[in-house]
Amino acid sequence: MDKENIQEFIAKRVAQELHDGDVVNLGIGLPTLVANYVPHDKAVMFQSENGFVGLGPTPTEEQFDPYITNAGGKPVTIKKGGIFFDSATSFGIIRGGHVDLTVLGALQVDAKGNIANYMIPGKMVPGMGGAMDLISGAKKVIVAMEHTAKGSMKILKECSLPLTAANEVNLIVTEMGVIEVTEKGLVLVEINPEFSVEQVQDLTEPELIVSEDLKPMEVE
Amino acid sequence: MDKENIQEFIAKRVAQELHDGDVVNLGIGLPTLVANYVPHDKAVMFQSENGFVGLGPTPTEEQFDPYITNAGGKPVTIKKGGIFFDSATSFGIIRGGHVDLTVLGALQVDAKGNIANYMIPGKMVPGMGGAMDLISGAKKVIVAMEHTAKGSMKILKECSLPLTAANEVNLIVTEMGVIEVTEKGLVLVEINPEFSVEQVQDLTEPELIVSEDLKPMEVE
Amino acid sequence: MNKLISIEEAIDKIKDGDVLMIGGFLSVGAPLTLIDKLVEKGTKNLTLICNDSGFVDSGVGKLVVNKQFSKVIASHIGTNKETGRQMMAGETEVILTPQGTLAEQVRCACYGLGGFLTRTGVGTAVQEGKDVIEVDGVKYLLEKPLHADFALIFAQKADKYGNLVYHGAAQNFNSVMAGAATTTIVEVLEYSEEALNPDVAETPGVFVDYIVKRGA
Amino acid sequence: MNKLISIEEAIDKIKDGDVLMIGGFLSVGAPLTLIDKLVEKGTKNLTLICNDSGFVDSGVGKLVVNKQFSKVIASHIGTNKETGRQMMAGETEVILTPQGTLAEQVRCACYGLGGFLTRTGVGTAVQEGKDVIEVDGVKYLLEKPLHADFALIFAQKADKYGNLVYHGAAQNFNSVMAGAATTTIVEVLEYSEEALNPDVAETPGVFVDYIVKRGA
Repeated sequence: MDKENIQEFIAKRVAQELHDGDVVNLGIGLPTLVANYVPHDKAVMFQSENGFVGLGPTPTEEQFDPYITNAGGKPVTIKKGGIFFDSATSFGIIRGGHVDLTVLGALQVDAKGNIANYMIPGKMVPGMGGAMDLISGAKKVIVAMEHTAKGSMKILKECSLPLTAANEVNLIVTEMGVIEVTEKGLVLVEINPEFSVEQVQDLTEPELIVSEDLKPMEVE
Repeated sequence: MDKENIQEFIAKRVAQELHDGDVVNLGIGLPTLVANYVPHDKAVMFQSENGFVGLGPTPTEEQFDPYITNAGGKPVTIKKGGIFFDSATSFGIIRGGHVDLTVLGALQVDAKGNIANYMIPGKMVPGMGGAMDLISGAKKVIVAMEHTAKGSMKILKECSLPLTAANEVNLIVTEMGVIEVTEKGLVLVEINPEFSVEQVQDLTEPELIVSEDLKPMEVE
Repeated sequence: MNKLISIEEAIDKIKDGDVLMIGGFLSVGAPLTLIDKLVEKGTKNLTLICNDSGFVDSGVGKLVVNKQFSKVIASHIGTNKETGRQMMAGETEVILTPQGTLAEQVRCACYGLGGFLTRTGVGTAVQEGKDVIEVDGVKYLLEKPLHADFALIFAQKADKYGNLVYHGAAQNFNSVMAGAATTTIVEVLEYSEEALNPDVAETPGVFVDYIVKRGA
Repeated sequence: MNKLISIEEAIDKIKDGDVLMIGGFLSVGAPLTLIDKLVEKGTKNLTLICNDSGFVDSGVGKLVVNKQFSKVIASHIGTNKETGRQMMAGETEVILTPQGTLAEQVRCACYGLGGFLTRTGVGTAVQEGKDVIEVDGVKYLLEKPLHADFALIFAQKADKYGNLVYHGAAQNFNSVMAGAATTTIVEVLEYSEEALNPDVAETPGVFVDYIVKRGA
């Protein structure tokens, strides 16, 4: 799979985690793609941390409104049933557990469910934006990312970069498999049939617990 | 003066404390009367703790709306420029110092600016409603009350009833005079010409400091 | 996701012993039909979180008279003599809370906050049993969130997504309680299949689980 | 009480060393005319409290490029490389704050609260130097209010009383900052001598000191 196919594959698999009625926040980058694969029988509302629920697709020229943008500042639309609100309410929704699911990328995740995705000291310090709030507040946190970064491992025994949040990640979805974060450690619950368990383990620092019920990772 | 005249006299004197542009909250009872004597050259907005700014007079039959009531549950109107909001915002306005002046009655006030006006243990326990917030939050707190209750003193060395707030009262206006609460104690700054300083002192437990600039208490 | 249910379905969800937030201010803006149905049903041993305890013949006061609460958390109970009687007689536990503190405690539950610091109540009986925290030389009480099983609220209008708008002083605690309990049920005067204007809607539908129509 | 003033009068109120809250999210809903005038005036040594530091050529980013801030408090500075450069070079102090914490800190200043407890940031660098308070077995950070001399905000429309309404995602931090500073100045697209509908107006005029018209 090339990079584009990998991202599509991951996004499609994450989309299977959506339930009817869910309120979902998608981080920038790969997670954004998840919106393209919402199952047709499921009504999902996307939350945008800059202040609304009901995030819709890019506007046509006619629909364009300079004051309707996503958290990346890009023009979007608002769906029927959506609502605008201020930043305090937006993070009340996020922190109060009213977001069912957040999907984010990561620089590193570890066996304890820690996640680092907001800075590389001395190199890149963009700030955490709403990521810390989302990870601490959402009912379920999914990390969606490529399994490695140019060959180096991203799923570690312990994150070395500054944490965005401690012990909050629930699920890790990569092109190699689906990993649940449990109190006992990382459990490989699905595997991409293109890879063997050994291959996944070789690119994952902590020891994986292989689920007794290990399934193939399938997307349509 | 009979009771009605006393109340009118006190309310008129309190109204002199209003400034153009002030946001004011009036407690129930005597303080409510202050609204009748707002100087014509001063634009004052009244805040109602049940959720609006712009409290207006009792509605005519045509104006009546069951959902526009004051904090006592009585039908009122909203003036032009008024706005409705929720209880959290209402108390944000109160606690955040956005109310310039609150006028309340009291069971007791003391030399330290303590006030008791929400319960008599074992007898009357209505609850504090918004009074604690108003007294702690408003920029200026005026106690407007009759100087005594059936002959017994209400301005005391130390309140004996449970406090509504500690050290928050700025000014006491009664039918006998106007008393400022200062760090040195209670300063009599105005006196009703019908009384002598001795008469006021006799009905006031803590020793009054008589202002060098003592003025007659006058209303139109 | 159909949020519109009948009053009966709504009230059947509430069990003996549940904690209820109920909107309204001296019965103005209270969910009157839900309250009447709850009186009829007779669910017992409830805890009430409300601005006040209404009047003996209106609003939550009817539930007080019907002895359905074992505990009442309110800022004011003076308009309903039965609440005071039950408190004095030791029949009902009553916790009196400053109105602004009550509003923020409810909001904290909705917003996932662990509490807040307020000057209100410092040096009074409200301080008893609470942590006093000094910030920049000023003393504050640490007040904690109030959680509940149900928020029963009232709004002027809901769309089918649960977005709400309010009218007049009927908003009071209603929009603060929306989303603050495990389950939020709103009673509305008007229900619309059409979505409300997203600039004008006040309470996000994500805070609202069920909608019932007044009198339905 | 005339709240409508000129952009020049507004900007002349701001002095070197003042602390400014500025609304907007990646320049969307920022008070652009006020910002441009402030760049022109060149007021120095300011502190910025804002969601982000905009872009080098738009919003508060222009003030960053013009080196008018000695301190920046924001949740995100990644869209303006100059902010990062100034931080790395030690020219500007930058405090990165989670977005939700920033919003609540601003609200606390407006609402007269001494702080709040949040789970956000527990176990991260954000925790450093802060009190960790445990409530019912959960750890929270105690976050304190952010105070400012001026809040420069943007709204769709103001009436002469200062009541405001917003449109779309331009609301963001604007309505939170209204009333949170000693002086609040709002830039609006539309100004009305007629009062707004009291059910529809979003920000109470009591939070707004001055109004300026965009481009005026």
